Amino acid sequence: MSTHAQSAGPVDAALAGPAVIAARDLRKTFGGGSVVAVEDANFEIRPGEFISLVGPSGCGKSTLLRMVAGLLDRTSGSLTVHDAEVRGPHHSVAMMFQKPTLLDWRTSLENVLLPTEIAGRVTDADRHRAMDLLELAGLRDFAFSFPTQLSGGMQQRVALARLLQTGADILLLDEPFGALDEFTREHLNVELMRIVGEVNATTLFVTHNIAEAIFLADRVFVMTPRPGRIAGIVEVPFERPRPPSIQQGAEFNALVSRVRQTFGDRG
Amino acid sequence: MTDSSDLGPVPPGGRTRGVIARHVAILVTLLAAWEIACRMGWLDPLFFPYPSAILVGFWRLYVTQGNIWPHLGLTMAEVLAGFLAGSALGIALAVCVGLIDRLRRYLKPYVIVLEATPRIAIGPVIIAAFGFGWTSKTAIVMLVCFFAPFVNTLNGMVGVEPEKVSMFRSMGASKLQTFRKLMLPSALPEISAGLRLAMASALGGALVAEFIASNAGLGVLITQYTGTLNMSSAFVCVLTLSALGYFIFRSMEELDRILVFWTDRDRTARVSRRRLASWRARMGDDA
Amino acid sequence: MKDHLLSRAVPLAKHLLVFAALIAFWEAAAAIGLIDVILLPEPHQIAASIWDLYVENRTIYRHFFITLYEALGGFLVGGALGLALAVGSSLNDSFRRYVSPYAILLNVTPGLALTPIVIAWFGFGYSSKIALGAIVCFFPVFVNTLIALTRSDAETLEMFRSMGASERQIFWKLRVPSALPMIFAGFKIAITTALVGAVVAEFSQATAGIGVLMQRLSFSLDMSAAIAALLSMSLLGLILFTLIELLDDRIVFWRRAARMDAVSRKRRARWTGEREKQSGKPQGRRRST
Amino acid sequence: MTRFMTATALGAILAAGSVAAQDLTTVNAVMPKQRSANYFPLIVGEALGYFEEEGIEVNLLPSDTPIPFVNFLRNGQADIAMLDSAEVLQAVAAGVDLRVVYEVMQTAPDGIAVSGESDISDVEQLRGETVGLVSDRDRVTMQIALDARGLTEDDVTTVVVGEAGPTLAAAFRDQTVAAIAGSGPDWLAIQANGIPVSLITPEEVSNKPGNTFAVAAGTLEEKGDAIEGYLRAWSKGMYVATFAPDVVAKIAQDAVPEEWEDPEFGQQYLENAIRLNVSVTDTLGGLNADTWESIQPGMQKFGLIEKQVAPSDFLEPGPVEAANDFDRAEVEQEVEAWRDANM
Repeated sequence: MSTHAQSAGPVDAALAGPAVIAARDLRKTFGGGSVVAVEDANFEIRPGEFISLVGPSGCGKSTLLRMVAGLLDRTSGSLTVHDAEVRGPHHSVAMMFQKPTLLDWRTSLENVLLPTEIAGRVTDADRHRAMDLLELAGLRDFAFSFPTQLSGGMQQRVALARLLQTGADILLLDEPFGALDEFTREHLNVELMRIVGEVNATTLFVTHNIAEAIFLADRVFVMTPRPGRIAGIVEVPFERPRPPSIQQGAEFNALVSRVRQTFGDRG
Repeated sequence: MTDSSDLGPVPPGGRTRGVIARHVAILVTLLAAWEIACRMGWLDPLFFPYPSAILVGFWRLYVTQGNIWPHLGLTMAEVLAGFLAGSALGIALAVCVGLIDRLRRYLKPYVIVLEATPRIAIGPVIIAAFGFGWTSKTAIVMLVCFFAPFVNTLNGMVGVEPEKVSMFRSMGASKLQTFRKLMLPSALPEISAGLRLAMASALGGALVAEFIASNAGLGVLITQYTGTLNMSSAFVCVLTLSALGYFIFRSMEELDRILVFWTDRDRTARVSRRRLASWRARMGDDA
Repeated sequence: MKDHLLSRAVPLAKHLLVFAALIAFWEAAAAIGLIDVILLPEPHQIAASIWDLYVENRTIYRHFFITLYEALGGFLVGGALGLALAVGSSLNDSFRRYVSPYAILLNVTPGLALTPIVIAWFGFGYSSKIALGAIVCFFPVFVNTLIALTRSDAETLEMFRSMGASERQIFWKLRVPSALPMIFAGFKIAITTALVGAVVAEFSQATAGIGVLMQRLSFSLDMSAAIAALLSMSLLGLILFTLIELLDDRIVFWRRAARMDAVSRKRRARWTGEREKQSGKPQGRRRST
Repeated sequence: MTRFMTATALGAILAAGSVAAQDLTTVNAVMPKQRSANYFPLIVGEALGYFEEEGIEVNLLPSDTPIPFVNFLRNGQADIAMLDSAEVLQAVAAGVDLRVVYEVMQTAPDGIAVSGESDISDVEQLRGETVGLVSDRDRVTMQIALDARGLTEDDVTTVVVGEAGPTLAAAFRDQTVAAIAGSGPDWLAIQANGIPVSLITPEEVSNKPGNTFAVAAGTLEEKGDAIEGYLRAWSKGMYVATFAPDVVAKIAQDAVPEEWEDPEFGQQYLENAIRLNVSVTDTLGGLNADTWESIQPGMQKFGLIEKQVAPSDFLEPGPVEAANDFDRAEVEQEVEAWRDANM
């Protein structure tokens, strides 16, 4: 098992490279322009960076994420991934949803192997890799269980393993643990941090929980609704991975207040 | 006929000896009551032959005369062929319609109208169009078997969770891959239910077709026997149909259990164990 | 508003266009001999026959309403029986165990084979058609109701028990409402089945009804009129189905957003109305004193 | 076991339609019912090889559809059809180029029947009663019968009772209707079952052609020989019954065992069928132009046909002649030989 490597580099190292994702004056409207979902989004995300998108419901977080995934077209502006304009789903980007979206008729392992199947033939190496990812997600004993036999948290971990199986270096997570209870959620957040650190992926994480956003991210994009725009960006100075206890510190609380304030400024 | 896959949770004490004995007792009582009612003249022998006469009729039609076999075989062949062709067509068309939004929109009104029409009334027209041969009978069964799989497949395909479709798109899956790996399996429980419905009505369809125009088949035998007022033999045919229907019904249930194993806890566990075993056989004791 | 109308008119126009194209194709196929016009008359002939049946001679109405009556009657009787037996079975385990095998047996026996017996019992009038309709539409209602009544959400059930609800209260306030959608699904299958039952009975023995009309017309070599009668059967099926769907919409309103809004508005209006009445009372008294 | 095997093989043959012998011309004959003692000339002709001798084989198309048989003649699915006189006249009046070539059941006309225990002995007594019709098509029979006694349809109540055996039988036995309008074959089985039936058919009704064989005019040109062969074989089968009913019984028993589960019933049923089938004219299946002429005014009066047509327009006597052109002594000898071999 090669997956228990030491954690990935600190924030500064990640920030050193060129932008993996870049948006210029990005704008998205629905209903023929009557609803502005995202307006004037400008940002650059560097390799290995973990970004949280935080904001209330309907502020355009998911829309932004879906545009990066290539699932939605933008109305105007520019959006590049690896210096190429996004024109549809891209193999270097993978997405995970609030629901586990597992296929009931496949075992955990077969679910994890789905992206490989879609990309082409499945080799034994792929199978071993999938098994390793399940191990990474702590589900080795459940590799041959079907989704209906798993708890909600376990299902999301399978979905997470599947996300990594895509081999994408950009991971988009749309409130992945939103439907889970607090304990499971915190546990999975720690796991997520460990895992994305190990594979050194660039991550965009959507949530409406401020503490969660700060706990996970290198930078927090604070979004406000109507029209959806990025109201401010809060840098998180802690090294990853971080212990959950960090959330009790005064510095952490100060960050929470700053994020709150950013909302307040706009509202 | 309807899908009666199960009649709610099984009452406790499923199949103990006592329950079976009581079932038999009830059946025997019913038969005895029938026999007595016949002998006392409460039931009209023109319509209700003695149960004992029916029993003798079974022996006659199946053993001493053996004349029911070719008819039974023919009816079963019509049912099977019509069912296979009709449901295959229904599923195939539903797949086309399900994949092409525009087709679905414009086809919908016609499907609704056809669905509302008693299919049996179309039977004579089909005989006229396809002639008197085996094809026309099969065509009628096909027609009867077409709708349930069609409607259910379509519903199942359209009802796939949008998140899952997005997930497939985000993985860069082609339309064909999305269909094969997501839509079709997602629709399987509903397709299976549709197939059960179709199979149930296939028997009725074959019977009608044979009533209308045929030289052989259980429907013909029934007409012949009722026409000559030989009611005990006619009842043998009807009860044969019931048994056939029951058998078909049970086998479709079994098929459903195999096809959509993941809806049943025990079956899922079994399949899971089997997959583990085959992985071990293939990849070594890695798991 | 104009936009709204336009957005509805355009798809309708497209539908009509598709329909017209189909008809034109049919006419053309008949004209060049692809379709045997003896068996499948051209659309314009069918249209003429429809005009004749509905407007000129008005022969259809009597038969139409007779079949409607038979199908509805069959549905009501079969549906009521199915409901009653399902409720009985859901309340009593041994009843369910010992009765349901016979219900299944009845279901798997093609109802058509029972026609002579049914006619023998119920005679040559409408009642035998209603009876056959009832027999064939009994089962969908029975099965759906039974399954729906016996499957209740375990947590909600516990919630009711924790509130000290009696079995009767649980039945009326939980089991019945939560079973309604599925019961209606059964009704929808049953209503068209009842029509089939009535028509089949008419085919084998009847003096009037659409089934009879169809036979009579096709026997007098008038295939276009026979097809017009067949289309009337479709119309009848549609009417019956829509009827149940409307009821479904009314009663199981919480399944459709639009209906839910309407009911919610109505209840609010009633609530505010009652409040006004209550607050109006003392006012009135004051005035009177 | 062998019985099962042969039965299965028979089923297979039936299922495959008629692909058995390639060199035989297939004559597609559409008739109301399956093989039965009711059509004993057919099963006798088949058993004794009369059809084969003519180089033809019969593909019986039993049809209970509401689609008139004439349509099957027109679209070529059937070569020859068994029609009643009303169907013939309606089709001819509608402009179908139809030829009546043979009168199959001359003594099987439509009629009015009552229970053997009924007090009613004449149509006159039906005023104010309920009259059953076997099918809607028998309405005209009733109308003509009532007309003969100065009654109209308004003087009675009518109800269609349907063709299903037990229903009709019960109607007779229990006298739920005072009388029933139908045709001979309808009460064949009922009589054979020991339920007494008596006929009160007025002469105006009984004096008309029964079931006929009709073909499309074009078929006569294309397949004339086969049609003549078919009618000749049919005539021979019919002729056998006049001198060897026991042989016919044996053949019927083998061909349609379902009708002989109660041998007494089978015998009765066959005897009635023989009575209906065997021609009363000197020539077997002979056509009677006068009767065809005389029934039309009544039919027109009750709207069954819109206009009258000349019998010469559709009666084609040629084939009847050919059908009677066989050596009767030879048939007798063959039957004797068959009896020796099989009975």
